[in-house]
Order: sequence, then C-alpha cells, then structure tokens
Amino acid sequence: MLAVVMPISLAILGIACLLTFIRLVRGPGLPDRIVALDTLNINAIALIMVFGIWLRSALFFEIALLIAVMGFIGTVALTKYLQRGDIIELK
Amino acid sequence: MVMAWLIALPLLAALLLLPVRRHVPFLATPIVVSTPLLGLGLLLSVRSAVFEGRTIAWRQPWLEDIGLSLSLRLDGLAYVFALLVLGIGLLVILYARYYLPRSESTGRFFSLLLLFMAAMLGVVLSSNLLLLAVFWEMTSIVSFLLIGFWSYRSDARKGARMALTVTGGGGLALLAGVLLLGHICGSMELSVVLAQAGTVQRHPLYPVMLSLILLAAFTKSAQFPFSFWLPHAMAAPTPVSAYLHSATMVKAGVFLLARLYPVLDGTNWWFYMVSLTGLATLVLGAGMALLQRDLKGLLAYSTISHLGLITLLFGLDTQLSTVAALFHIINHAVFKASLFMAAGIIDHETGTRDLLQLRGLRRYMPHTALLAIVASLSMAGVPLFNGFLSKEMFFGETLAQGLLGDFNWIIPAAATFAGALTVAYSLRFIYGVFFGGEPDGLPNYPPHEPPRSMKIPVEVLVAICLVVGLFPAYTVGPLLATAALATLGGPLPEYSLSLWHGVNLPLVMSLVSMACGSVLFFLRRNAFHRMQARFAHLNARDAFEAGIDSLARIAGRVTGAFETGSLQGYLAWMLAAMLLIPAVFLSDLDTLAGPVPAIPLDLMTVAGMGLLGLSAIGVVIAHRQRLNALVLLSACGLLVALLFTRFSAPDLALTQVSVEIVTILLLVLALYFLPVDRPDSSSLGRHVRDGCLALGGGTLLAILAYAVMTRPYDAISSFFLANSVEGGGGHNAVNVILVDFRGFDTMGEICVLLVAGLAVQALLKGMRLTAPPAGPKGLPWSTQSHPLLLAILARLMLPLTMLVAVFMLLRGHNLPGGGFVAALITAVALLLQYVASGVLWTEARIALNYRALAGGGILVAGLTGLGSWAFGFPFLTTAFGHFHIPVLGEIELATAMVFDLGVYFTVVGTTLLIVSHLGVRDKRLDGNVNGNAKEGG
Amino acid sequence: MEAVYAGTLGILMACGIYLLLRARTFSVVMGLALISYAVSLFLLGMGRLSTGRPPIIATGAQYADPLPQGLVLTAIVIGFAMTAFAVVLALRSLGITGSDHVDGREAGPARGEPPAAGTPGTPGTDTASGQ
Amino acid sequence: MDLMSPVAEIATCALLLIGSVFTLVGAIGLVRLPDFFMRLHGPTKSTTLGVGGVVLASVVFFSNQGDGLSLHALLVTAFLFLTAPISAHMLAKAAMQQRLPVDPRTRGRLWDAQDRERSEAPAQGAEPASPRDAQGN
Amino acid sequence: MTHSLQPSILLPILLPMFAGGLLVAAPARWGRAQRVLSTAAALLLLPVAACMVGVAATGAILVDHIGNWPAPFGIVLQLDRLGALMLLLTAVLGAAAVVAAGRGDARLGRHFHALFQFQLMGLNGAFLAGDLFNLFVFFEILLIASYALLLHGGGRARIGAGLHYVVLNLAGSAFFLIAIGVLYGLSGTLNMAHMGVRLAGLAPADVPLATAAGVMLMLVFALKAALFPMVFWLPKAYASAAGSAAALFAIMTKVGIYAILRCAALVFDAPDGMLGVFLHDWVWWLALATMAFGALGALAAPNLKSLTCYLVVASVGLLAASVSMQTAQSWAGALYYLLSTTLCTAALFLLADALEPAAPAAPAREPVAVVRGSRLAGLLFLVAAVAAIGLPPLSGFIGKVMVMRSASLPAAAVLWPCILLSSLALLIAVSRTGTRLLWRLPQDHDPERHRACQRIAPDGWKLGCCAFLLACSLALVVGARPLSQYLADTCAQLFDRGAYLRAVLPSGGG
Amino acid sequence: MWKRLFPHPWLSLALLAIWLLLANSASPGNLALGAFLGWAFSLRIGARLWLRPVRVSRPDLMLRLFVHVLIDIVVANVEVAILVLGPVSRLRVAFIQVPIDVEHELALSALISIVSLSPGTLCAELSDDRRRLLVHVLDLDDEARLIALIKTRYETPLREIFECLPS
Repeated sequence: MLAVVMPISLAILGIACLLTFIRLVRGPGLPDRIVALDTLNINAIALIMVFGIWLRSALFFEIALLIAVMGFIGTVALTKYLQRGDIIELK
Repeated sequence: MVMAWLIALPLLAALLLLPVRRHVPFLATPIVVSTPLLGLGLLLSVRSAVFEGRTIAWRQPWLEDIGLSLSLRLDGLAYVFALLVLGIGLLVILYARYYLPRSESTGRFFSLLLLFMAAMLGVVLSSNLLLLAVFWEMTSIVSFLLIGFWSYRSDARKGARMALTVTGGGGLALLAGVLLLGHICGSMELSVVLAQAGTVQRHPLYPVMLSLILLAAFTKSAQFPFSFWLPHAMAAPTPVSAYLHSATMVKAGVFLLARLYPVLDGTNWWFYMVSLTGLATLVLGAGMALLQRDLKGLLAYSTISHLGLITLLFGLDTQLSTVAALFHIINHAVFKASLFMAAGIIDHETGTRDLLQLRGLRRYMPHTALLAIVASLSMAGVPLFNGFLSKEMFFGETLAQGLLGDFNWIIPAAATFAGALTVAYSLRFIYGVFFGGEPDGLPNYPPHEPPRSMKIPVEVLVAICLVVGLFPAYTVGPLLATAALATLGGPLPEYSLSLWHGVNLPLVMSLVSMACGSVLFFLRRNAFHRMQARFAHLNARDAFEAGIDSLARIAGRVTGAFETGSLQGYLAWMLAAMLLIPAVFLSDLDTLAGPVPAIPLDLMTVAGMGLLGLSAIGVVIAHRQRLNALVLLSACGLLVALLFTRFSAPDLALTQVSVEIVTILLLVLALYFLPVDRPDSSSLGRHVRDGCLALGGGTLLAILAYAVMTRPYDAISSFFLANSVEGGGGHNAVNVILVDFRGFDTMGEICVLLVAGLAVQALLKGMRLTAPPAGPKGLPWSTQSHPLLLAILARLMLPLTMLVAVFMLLRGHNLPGGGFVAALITAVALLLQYVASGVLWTEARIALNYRALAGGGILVAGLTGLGSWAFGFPFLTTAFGHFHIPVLGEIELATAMVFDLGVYFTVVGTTLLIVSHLGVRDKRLDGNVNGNAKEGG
Repeated sequence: MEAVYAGTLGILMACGIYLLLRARTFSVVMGLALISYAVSLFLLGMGRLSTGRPPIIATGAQYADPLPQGLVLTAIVIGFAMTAFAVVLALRSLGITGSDHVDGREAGPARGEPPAAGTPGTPGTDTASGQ
Repeated sequence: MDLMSPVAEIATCALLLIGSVFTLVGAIGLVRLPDFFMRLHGPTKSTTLGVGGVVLASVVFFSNQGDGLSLHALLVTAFLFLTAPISAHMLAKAAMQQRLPVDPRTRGRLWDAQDRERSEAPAQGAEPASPRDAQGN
Repeated sequence: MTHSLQPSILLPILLPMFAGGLLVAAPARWGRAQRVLSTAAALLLLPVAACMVGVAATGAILVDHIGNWPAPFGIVLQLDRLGALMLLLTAVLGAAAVVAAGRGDARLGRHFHALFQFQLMGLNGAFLAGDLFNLFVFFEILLIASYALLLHGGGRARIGAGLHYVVLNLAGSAFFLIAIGVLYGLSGTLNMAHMGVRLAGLAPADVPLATAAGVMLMLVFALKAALFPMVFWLPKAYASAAGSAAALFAIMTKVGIYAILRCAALVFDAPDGMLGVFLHDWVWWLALATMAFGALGALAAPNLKSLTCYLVVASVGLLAASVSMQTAQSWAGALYYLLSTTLCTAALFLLADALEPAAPAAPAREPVAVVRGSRLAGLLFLVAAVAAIGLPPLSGFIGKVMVMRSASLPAAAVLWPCILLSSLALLIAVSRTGTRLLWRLPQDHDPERHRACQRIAPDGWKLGCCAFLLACSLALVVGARPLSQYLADTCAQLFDRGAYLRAVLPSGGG
Repeated sequence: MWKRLFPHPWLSLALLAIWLLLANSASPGNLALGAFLGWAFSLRIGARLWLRPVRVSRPDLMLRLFVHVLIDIVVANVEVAILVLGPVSRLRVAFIQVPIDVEHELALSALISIVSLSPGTLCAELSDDRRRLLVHVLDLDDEARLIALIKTRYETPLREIFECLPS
C-alpha cells in the first residue's frame, strides 16, 4: 500500500513544487517571490521526508532540519533587505 | 694563465676601485695606472712565443652542455689587439686623470674604463665563440655606461641608448651567429672552428650565419647603414671617445672579421657583403666628416670612414688586403686616439668644439697644434706618417682585386675619392682650428696650453705615428707579420713595408687624392654651407628617438588591442581558449555514450532537474533585477541540494544548504550598496559572442559529464569504504575522507577560508560606501528596525541551533554532518542575532574575537596533525578508541574529532569574520547609516 | 538519467558563463555561483550516479563513491571562501570607483579613443601603477 | 515494510496523503489567490501543516521499523511551526513597505502614516523619523 | 625513506602554516612581534629548503604518506629535485620579500604577514603535492593569499586590477576542478603517479576524453602562468601590487610552469605522451605569442614596474616555449631560465618600488625624483636589467643560450628570431626606462626644477633585499656548472617515471 | 546559588528534550550529554540573550493552550483549504486591528505566532507601542467576534502563563 501511496504523494508534492515555482518566476512583487522561495523550501522538506521513507533511510532527516532552519534565515534576510536595505544594522 | 690574468687584472681593479677610492683614496691612482702597465708587462713576457708564431692557449671547461668554456688564446692577432687595448688604454688613463674635473665621480669613471678594458681584452683573447659573444655584449653594456657617463645630459643619454641598441642588437645577432657556427662545426672552440672552413662554407646555413656575424661586426664597427650611432656616442667624455672609438670598441667589429676570416672568407657572399659595405661606409663617412661642425663629430665620421676602409680591405679577394687591413687598424688606432685627445684638449681649454667658433689656436697653444697637425696629416695619408703607408697598401689592393668584373674600376676610383675627402676634412681640421684669425667668442678666452702631463699621451702617440711612418719595417713589421700570420692561418703573402716603393699607381692615386682634397678643402666653404642648410634638420639621433618612440607607440597600440582593461574581453579570451582547445582534442572521441547502462529515468528527478535548469535560465533572464535573480539563485541552490540528496550524497546536501544561506546573506548585504542598475550597453555582437561561449561551455561540460558517467572505472574508493570503519573509526566514509584519509586537503581548505576572512577584513578596512537612499523600486526604506517578533525568535533559535550544531559536529564521523556544517549552523545562528538585533546589541553579548577563533582553529587542527609525530607516525595519522564508561555506555573518541573541532573553529571564526565585518563595516565611524543616507553611489 | 543530468549541468554552466561575461559585478558573482553549482554536480557525477546508497557504512550494502563527495565538499568550501572574497572585492571596487562595472568605469573607451589614464600602452603617462 | 503492522502502514499512508494534499493546497493558494496578503496564508498555514503531516508519517514509519521510537523528525515540524509565523510576519511587513497592491475588495486598511505616528510618539519619541507613507495604494 | 626524514618534508608547509595561524590568532597589539615572527619563519625556510635540495640532489625521492595511509589512497607529498629547487627559490624570494616588506609595505594594510605566510604555504605545498586534488587545494591557498596580497594597501589601481585577476582565476579554478573530475572519472584515482599509470592503460576509446581533460588542466596552469590568450590580466595586476608582494608574485607565474612540467611528465607521460600534440603544437605557438606580447608590452611600458611585468610575460613565453619542446635539455634550460628570471624580476619589482615615487603625479617626461643613494640603486638596476634581458654575462644569458641550444632545427628557426628580437625589444625598453628613471636627474641646470623635484631616498631595506636576490642570481652564474648538472639530473628524473612509481607506489598501485 | 547555576531551568529542560529528539535516542549517554548541553547553553547563551527571565507559572495552562492551538491549526487549515480551493470571489478579505494587552515579549511573540498560524488570520504588523496588531483575515465574518476570540482563546492564557495574572 505504501508502495502505491508513495508515488502519489511524491507526485502531489512535485506538483506543489511546480506551482510554487510558477509563483517564484511570475512574481509579480519581490515579496511574492520570497514567499515562493520559502514555500519551495518547505516543499523540499516534505519531499526529502517522503524520499527518506521511500528509501527507508533516516539519513535525510538532518537535511530537512537544516533546510527548515536555514531556509527561514534566508527568508528573514531577504525580507529584511526589502524593508530596510541594510540587513545588519548597527543598533 | 697569462691571458686569464690579462682579463682578470682590470676586472679586479675595476671592482676594487670603488671601495678603495672611498676608503684609501691615495691608492686609487696607482691601481688604475698600474693595471694596464702590468698587463703590458704580461704581454711582453710572452712576446717571444707569439712572435715565433705559436698560439698560447688556456682552457678551463665550464658549461659544456651549452658549449661555453673559459678558453683563451693568444696568437698574433690577439696580441696586436691586446697591445692596442692596453697601450692606448694606459695613455687614455693618463690623459683622463687630467681631463676629468675633480668634481666628477672619477672612481666610477675609471672603474668603468677598466671594466671596458677587461671586456675588450676578453673579446680579443677568447678562444670560445660563446665566450667571445659574452665579452662582446659586455663591451656594449660598458660602453653604454661610459657614453652615458654624463647622464644628466640629454644627448649623452640618447647617444648611449642608441649605441647600446645598435651594438647590443648586433651582439644578439652575433650570439645567434656563433651558435649557428658552433652548431655547424660541432664545437664552439675557435681552434676547431677555424679548421673547418670547407664544412662551414658548404653548409646550407652558411649565408644565414654569415649575415648574422657580419651584422654584429658591422654594427659594432659602425658600418653603413649602422653607422649613425657613432657620432652621437661622442657625447661621451673625450677620453672615452679616444679609447672606444679609436682603438677598442669599434675595432671589435673588424677584429671579428679578422678572427673569423679563415672560416668565413672565400665565398662570394663574403666578398660582396663585406667589401660593398666597407666601400659605402668609406665614402659616406668621409663625406659626412667634411660636413661636421663638431670637432668630435668630424673625428667620429672620420673613424667611420676609416673603419669602412678596413672593412673593405677585409672584403677584397686578395690575401695582402688582409695584411693592409691589419696595418691600418694599428695605424688608425694610433693617430685617431691622439686626435681625439687633441680634440679633448681643445675642448677642455676653449670650452667649445664648434668648428665655426674655433680658429687661430696656433698662437695660443702651439704645442698642441703641432701634435694635432702631425696626427691629422697621418690621418690624411701624407707621406712620412704611418697613415700614408697603410693607405698606400690600400690603394694598391683596390687595384689588385677583381671583384666587380667590368666595373672593377669603381673601387679604386671610390677609394681615391674617399682619399680626397679624407685629405679635405683633415685640412679642415687643421686649418679650421689652428689657423685663420683671432678666436674671439670662445667660452674660455684666452685659451692656453693644457698641463704638460695631459699632452704626454698625445706626444707618445704622435711619436709612434712618426716612427712607424718612417721606419715601418723595424717598428711595426714583426708585429704585423705575426698578426697577419695568425689571421690568415696560412703562409704570408709577399709584401714589403717601406716609405718609398717607387712611382707606381698607388702613389699616383695618393697624389691625386691629395690634390683633389686640397681643392675640395678650398671649395669647402660653399659646399659646407649649402650642405648645412640642406641637412641641418637631419639628425640621426632625433630620427632614431622618434623611431623608437613610434615603435613604442605601435607596440602600445598592439598590446592595447588585447589589453583593453575590460574583464569581459579577458574572460572571453580565456574561455575561448579553455573551451576550444580541449574541444579540438575531444573531437577525436568516437562514441559519446559508454558501455555502462544508464539509470532509468524517474519523473520526479527529471522534473527537479528541469526546474533547476529553468531557475538557472531564470537567473540569466532576471539578472538585471538583482533581487529576483538572487531569489532564483537561491532556488537553484536548493534544487542542487535536493539533487545531492537524490544521488546519495547527504553530506553534500547539508553543506550545500548551509553554504547557500551564508552566500545569500553575503549577497544581500552586498545588494544594499549596489547602485541602480543601468541599461546594458553591450552590443548585439557581444551578446552573441557571450552566448556562443556560454553554449560552448555548457555543451563541453555536458559532453564530458555524459561521456565519463557512462564509462566504467575502477576507483580507489573501495579502499576508503573498506577501511573507513576499521582504519578511520567512522562510519561516514565521506567524513572519514575529509578528516582522515584526505585530512590534509581539509587542512588546506580551512586555510583558504581563513585567508579569505583575513583578506575580507583587510579589504574592508576603511571602506565607506554610501547607501542608496531607496530600495529596488525607488521606495524609501522602512524606518522601523528590529521587529520584536524576529528578535525574540532569533534569541530562542540560538540555543536550539547551537544544539543542532553540536549534534552535527559530534555525529559527523558516523553520519552526515561534520565540523564544517556545524560551524556554518553556528555562524548562521549568530548572524541571525546580528540581523535581528543589530550589531551593538549582539556584540555586547557575544564577545568573540572571530579572528583569533579562526586562527586558533588552524592551530588546533595543525597541532592535532603534529600530535602523531610525537608517536613516530606521519603527519595527521589519526587514532581512535572505544571507551566504555559505566552507565553512559560506549563512547568513541578519535583524534579526527579534534581535527574536526579545529575545522569547526576556523569556519565559525571565518564566516563570522566575513559576514559580520561586511555587515558592520565602519558604521561605528559613520554614525548615520539608517534610511537617511546621502545621495551617491 | 545520466543524459538529463549532464544536460542540466550544461545548462547551469552555460548560464553561469553567460552571467560571468556580464559587465556588472553582481552578475559576475552570480555567474560564479552557478558555475560552482555546475562543477559540484559534475564532480559528483564523476563518481557515477547512484540512488539510495549514501556512503555511510552499514552492513554489507553497496555505496556511492565517497571520494568525489569529499572533493565536492572541499570544493564547495573553497568556492564559498572565494565567493565571499569576490563579493567584498566587488563592494570595495564599488566604493573606490563609484561604479559596479567590472572595469570600474561605466563604458569602455571605444577603439581609437585615447585610453583612459592608467592604461599601460602609452609611454609617458606614469599613472598606471604605484598609486 | 515487512515489519510494519498494517495499522502503522495505513497511518503512514494516510498521513502522507493528508500532508501532501495540504502542501498542495498551500501551493495552489500561492498561485491562485489574487493579492499578496491572501497568498501568504497558503504557505504559512497549509504548507506548514502539510509538512507536519509528512513528518508524522515519517515518525510513524520509522518508529515501526523495529529500531524503537523515532521521534526526531518532529523537530522539523517544531522548527517550521516556530518559524513560519515569523516568516509570514516579516513578509507582510516587507510587502507593506513595498506597497504591494491589495485586492480592492479588502475591507479595512493598512496602517497609514497617522496611525504609525500616533503609535510611535509615546514609544520612541526620541527618534526624529520623518513621516513616511507606509500605505499601499 | 627512513622514518626520521618524514617530518622534514612537511616543514615547508607546516612552518608557514603555524606561523600564519599564530599571527592570526595573536592579539593585534603584537605588532612588532608579528613582524619578527613572520620574518623568522620566512628566514627559517631558507636552511630548510637548502637541506631539501641537498637531500634531493642525491637523487632520492622523498615521500611522505600523510596520515599513514598507503600511497594511491592517502595524500602523498613528494620531494624530488625539481620540487626541492622550487622550494629553495620560494624560500629565497620569501625571505627577501618579507624583509623588504618589514618596514613599509607591511603597514599599508592589515594582516600582511599572516597572508604572506599562507602564500608561502600555498607555494610550498604546490611544489610538494603528489596528489592532483591536493595540488588544487594548494593552488587555491596560494591564489587566495595572492589576491589578498595583490590588494594589500588598497587603492584604485589595485582594486581594479585585483578584481580582474580574481574573477579570471576563480573561473580558472572551476576548470581545474572539471579537469580533475574527468581524470578521476576515468582513472579512478587522484594520486598523480598512480593516475599516470592508470591513464597509460586507458582503453583507446577513452583516450580523447583524458586528453581533453589533460589539455584543460594544462590550460588552467597556463592561466596561472599567463600564457598568451590568458595573459592580459597580468601587467596591470602585478604593476599595481605593492613591491614586496609583487616580488613574491614573480614566482606565481612559475608555479604554473612548474605544474605544467610536473603533470606533463608524471601524469601524461611527456615526452610524446597523451599531451604530446598539445604541448608540441599549441603551447608552442601560444608561447611565442606570449613572448611577442611581452616584448611589445615592454616597449610600450610607461614605467619600471609595468616594464617588469612585461618582462615577466616575456619570460613566461620563453619558458613555455622551451617546455613545449619536451626534451631533457630544453627543460633544463627552462629551469635555469626560470630561476634566473624569477630572481631578476623579483629584484626589479623591489627596485621599482624603492625608486618610483609612491604617487607619480608628474608626467614621466619630467624627472620626478632625485634619488639619493642612487648609485647602489643604479648598480642593482644594471645587474637586474642585464640579467633580465638576458645579456651576458649574467644568468639570463646562460638560460637563454641553454634554451636556444636545446632547440633543434625546425623549431629553432622560429624560436631563435623570437628570442633575439624579444631580447632586443627588451633591451630598448629597459634602457629607455632605466635612463629615464635613473639618469634623468636635473643635476646640471635649473636649480628651480631641482628644488621642485620630489626627493626620494630609496628604502634601504628594499635595496638590500634586492641586492640579496641579485646576489643569488649571480650565484647562478658562478655555480652554473654544478647547477646545470643538477638541472640535467632533474630533467632526467622528471622523465624517469619508473623511479617515481617505485618511490611513491612501492606496491605498484592497487 | 541555584538560580545562578540554573538560570533558565525551562530552557535547559527544553534543550534536553530537543537533544534527545535530535539524537533520536534516550540512552544514558545522550541523556547525560543533553543535560550537560542544556545546562551549559542556558548558562552561557540564555543568560546573555534573554531580556527577562521566563517564569512559567502555569504549566497546565500551557499544555492546554498547546492542545487548543494544535486543534485550531488543523481546523483552520481545513477552512483555509476550502477557501483557497473555492471561488476566490467569495472571500471576504479584510484587515482588522486587534488591541492587545500582553506585555511580556515572549508572550507577545507567541500570540502573534498563534494568530498567524490559526484561523484564517495572519498577523501583518505590530504597532510600535505593542498595543495593536494589524491582522489580515482571509474570510472575515464578524470583526468583533474574531477579536474576542483571539483575546479569550489565546491572549488570556498567555498572559496567565507568562505574567502570573489571576485567571
């Protein structure tokens, strides 16, 4: 059963990724693209988790975790740039 | 050994002189004077052997593989030249002692003079062709320094440069020539070479070799058309001219002709090239001499003319002509040296050398006048003086030769004409300087006789002129005979040296030339003024300088066409080379796909790769909207990480994700300052070019990748997989490779990182950038800083992420992770504090010296590696062990983990060093950085 | 799969090279980043592609070639260091020349125009160096 | 899979599907909705939850592999739940700064300058911020 | 190799590394101590390198298996005659440059000494590396350090030229990796000796791939060496560097040449190996073009520093040309010339820095400086110039003659005119620049101008270091005989792959 | 003494838990390591970064809130899914202002997070005086009810947990 569900799940996630990518490309605004990037990150996490289940390997968990942590920081940096320009302020 | 000492003596003296002059000045003069004296003594000590016709040889093997050996020979030819070099050198030194003002740096002068003497002796004594070339170039270099001795004078500098360019260039030709000659003969030794005339002249490269050697000789001896440098070398102090341009430097060229005469002579190539060049030089030089205003200029052109005469003699196809040439070499050296010295005296005492200003000096300096007149008469070839004898022989040989067939008469006719010109300019010299009215308008008035000792050298030389002229057979006869014997390398032709041979054709020619010369002299005034008017603007020096300048300009234009200062151009060149040349070699590939079956396609991966490609293309399309491009680039990075995950490289994915974020942080930091993007000014052609390069690069990489991936290989990795656990103590083979098998690479890698950090810190020092006043769309920046929510979360995240970092660090050896990833996590967590709460807040709480941390990391890693030395193992040998601790269980400890810790410290330190510095810059100095930045960029 | 993989590499490389050849420093840096992605993937590919065989030693399984992965790791780190340096250098150049053009000036002089001060190739100007 | 009980398998499958679908919904929302603020809802909520589902599936799956309980994947979800609102918040702020257009049917309005100043005055009176218009449209 | 010898071969890498690490970790207030430490470390390399030459001269190939892993698997460092020679050259340059920098240049910016040490480490590592990827790593170390040193002191010219240099080399590094990747993908190994063995046994169908990768590798080295279409960055970059940094850079191009020699011989089995056609045809013409470019550039060079850069270019051309001839003689000639030109150009860089005023505001047609103590400077310039142009009797001449003699006929017909004409061009250029720089002093007339001139007293330290370098180049002449023997042995060793394999892969390679 | 050694016991505990999750094992070794790390980090990092020490007075309330929020998230997500998939024109989009009273930064952050995660709302902005929230609502039914819901369901418990207000 899992063998059936897994491809379906992967396919759904893949479609999600594609949709997100469309937003990433289309914009129109910069925040839209950043949201899309953030979402792409999260989708990637899901993909990796499913991939891990598929391979029955727990080795991929850290990648997912790292994408979660790092992706967030990337988003923060980009949004902060949009707002303030200078992402590391003096005070 | 005598020859070695002959060369070494002046060399040593030259080197000794500078310190001696500074510290024991009274010793300087004795050293300078005694050097040529000693040399002469040495020379005399071996005279009997040489005069018996023997060749004294000395050889010290040196660089055999290039044929360079220190081998010297002293035969008759070398003897004569050495005698001239040393004898005239001695007189010039004596002369110069009084000539040079006290204020000049005489130490340097004499040192150079001695150096020149050594080089010249080297030229004449070398028995190795390469060694000869070496000394040859040395004479060029030292003469450059001597000519430019008064370096503050523009004419001296230019004259020196010109001389160096011409004679140095000739020296290069000589180098090529002798290398060829050595190649042909199989040896560079003169003794071998001289015996192989037949081989050489039959060799197909003979003409090339001959031209090169003649080029050298002609440039050195100022033969037409290379004669232009010599008159301008007159900017040298007069003793230098007297030495270099009478007896030594310019004679090196004709010496070379004499030296190689046995191998080179005998072909039409030689006859025509040498004799015609000599003839042209003879006539033109004499003609130009007549037109000179400058006393030394006159002498210089006269020298050119006489050298032409000698060259012509070498080129004639009679044996006797060579003897005549040698004879004239000696004579010319004697009278020309004395004339130069006389000119120097005149210059010295009157302050000018201008023939238009000088007149009537006879009354003021009668002694000098007498000496100069005798010497000039010798130059003119008047009987009783030595010049007459050799000229007589010369006229005789022009008649005896048969080079030009039906046009044979041209040579004697031209010789006679040149003789007439010689007489004319000699008269001009005598009359113009010593007769004809009161010398008013001189810079030093009234002129008077120079000190007695300044005239001694001149007197000696003039005496020689006379003695040789009167009793040639007893004075110069044996010398000439032995020199001729050595030059010809065979039996001597019949000749007799005497003043009177009876009335014959040469005597008639002499008389005709003297008569015509006198007529010419009396007509000169008109001719001179007319010629002056016509050729005043023609100045070889300026033309030469202009030529060199335009050469430099052309060179600049050519290099400038490549070196445009445009990075795009450079990159395009580089990429073109990098892509095209390998592609040429790759085109031999028969089949693209190898035998290994491909992995079946799966839709997800293909889609992912498709997205990756699309994002990359997106980056290109959006590259002018920087943030968009950056977001797409970030997506690329994510997709690459996914691909790594997909293709069994979890460590890579981890690293990729973390590096990606730090890079994005960096780029965003940079983005803040970038000015508004301007429209692309690149032309369509450039876009096409770039597109082609890009496509080429992509295709090449794809082909390489595909071709290799589908081929089988046998990697050494099986060793790593097999030894990872037992040998390296870790289950994560990649990590074990990084910290153990190939830990040395990692060591280097952290050094790179550290240096990058240092470089960034150094670069950012004192950097000030004006921030743009508004964001990407021209919207003003928000005034609100540090959203509370972000600050709180960032603080919460710090311990969490640190925990993750520790986790990654500890498990790296066995599972994906490792020091690098851990360090980046730590760094990013700390950077998040900077982003969320500002620099001051963060640094007040986290007081880490990032630089010290990074440096310490290197030390930790390095010391870990060194630790194994203590146990007698190679660098970076790791050890690990399993320890059982009650309750807690099994713990594995490995030195590789300490190494990893070093990596961790370095990476944390460096990353923070880079990013925080870029973020902080000099805000503390600036004070105002927030939204209200000035216009600028 | 290999063909698609190779093609993707090619696209990344091509895009990277194209960006590298642009006139603005930011584009150049992005180009370098794309090229480094391409090179990383390429190196990974040189150890041949494999699915689900990470080189984490367990019992008797098959593993991907770990060596190229190690190389890629080193290359990524070095690439990161270089990128960081390049970014800062680009900024420094901007700070000094006021332009983010890679040549530090807005438009290159056309052929035949006198070269800008500091261009070697004109004897007599002494401004090319030592500043 | 041999070791897994059918219940666990079904749970895994269900969670996987639910998770994937929510993720997809988030993506659809991102593509479909007309303005930025509306689009922001999708990723923030649906996608986060979707990943949560997938993560749970992973937890169930790996916990039933015979190696004991495997909860670590939960950390991913925890991180996401922690960060997603902040991302959304920051994005919304950025969008306001960027003056992204708001769907005309939206009731209420963004804070304008007066609001901002009124609220700033007591809090940070010291900062001489020039009045800036932070409103979209 | 006995065990006790093994640490020593690492010393040239570890010494600067630890010195660099300490310099970085040390607190900033250690300013003076930093200089002492750095100088001491650099000077210490001299005896170390000399010992290595001594050991290598016996013909032994020392191998260090880092981490005690057997050869094709672990990283191997190897020391042979060539490597030892380059180490010594680096040590000499390093010692001179660090002392020269001690007073002035080091203070122009931050971290000079640490960067310098890492630069030395990278150079030494590159000369010792026996593993292709390790070579890449050391290349990167020396490159990143060179970027920093190039930019040391800042300023518009440096930054502009530095940016170009950096971007070009970054792109070059990517190709380096690609080439390594292909070679690994085909041979499955990274150890250079082992790779050579594996490539020799490659299936014929795969040979074009390996050749293309080898060519790419060589081109990457050619980029570092500044061969023709990749040379345009060099003049400005080096001309803008601080003198002591530039002096050290004199060896940077030679690292490229070294790498070409090493890889061509060891991996690709030169002569007549896989890369025979490439070296023989392509490198040849590119080298001649480089020589021409260098000569033309020298003619047009506006000042001494720039001129020296073109001298470097021209020397690279000559070196590459003699490398491409692939005979033991030509390589020996190349090595001799390499030593000579490196020392001379380094000395000239130092000299240029000491003589040319920091801010040449006045046009060069006007004398800008009255150089006090210029006699020593003049002498040094003369010696350096004569040696650099290749005039007798100094080392450059011997090198050039060695190269010329090693050319056989069809090649010689092109090479000789090129060498001679370029020498002539260099002669003209150097004499122009030298007289303009050292002789155009308004001593005689116009006291006004005299006073208005900027007075520069050349930095005595720099002159001293310059003199040291030139003394070394003179030593090349004096010791030419044993040296040429050593070089002949070196090339024989390079061409004798069997000895390498026995030393590095005693088991014959798994 | 106790306070100085364990300045943030809650944080230490949380870190221990996270460590165990990370290590995916509760072996004695990991427990010890986790405890050590939790203690060390709370001592070294927590003490420096925290604005105010957190005193959680009502763990039970926290748990309850947690469960509430979880449920709300799931429910909200189903709603949002329906809204997103349904016709866009039906959406009643609105910005509303929510006055708030919590003061503790952590509580405030938690509130904002919860608002963003749950029912169809998304916190767009916090006023600078931290008294009002600007909330974007995807499908606004009744503004007052929504505000009340937020205040009672989330804000009050948070205030109780973090600021020891009587319930």
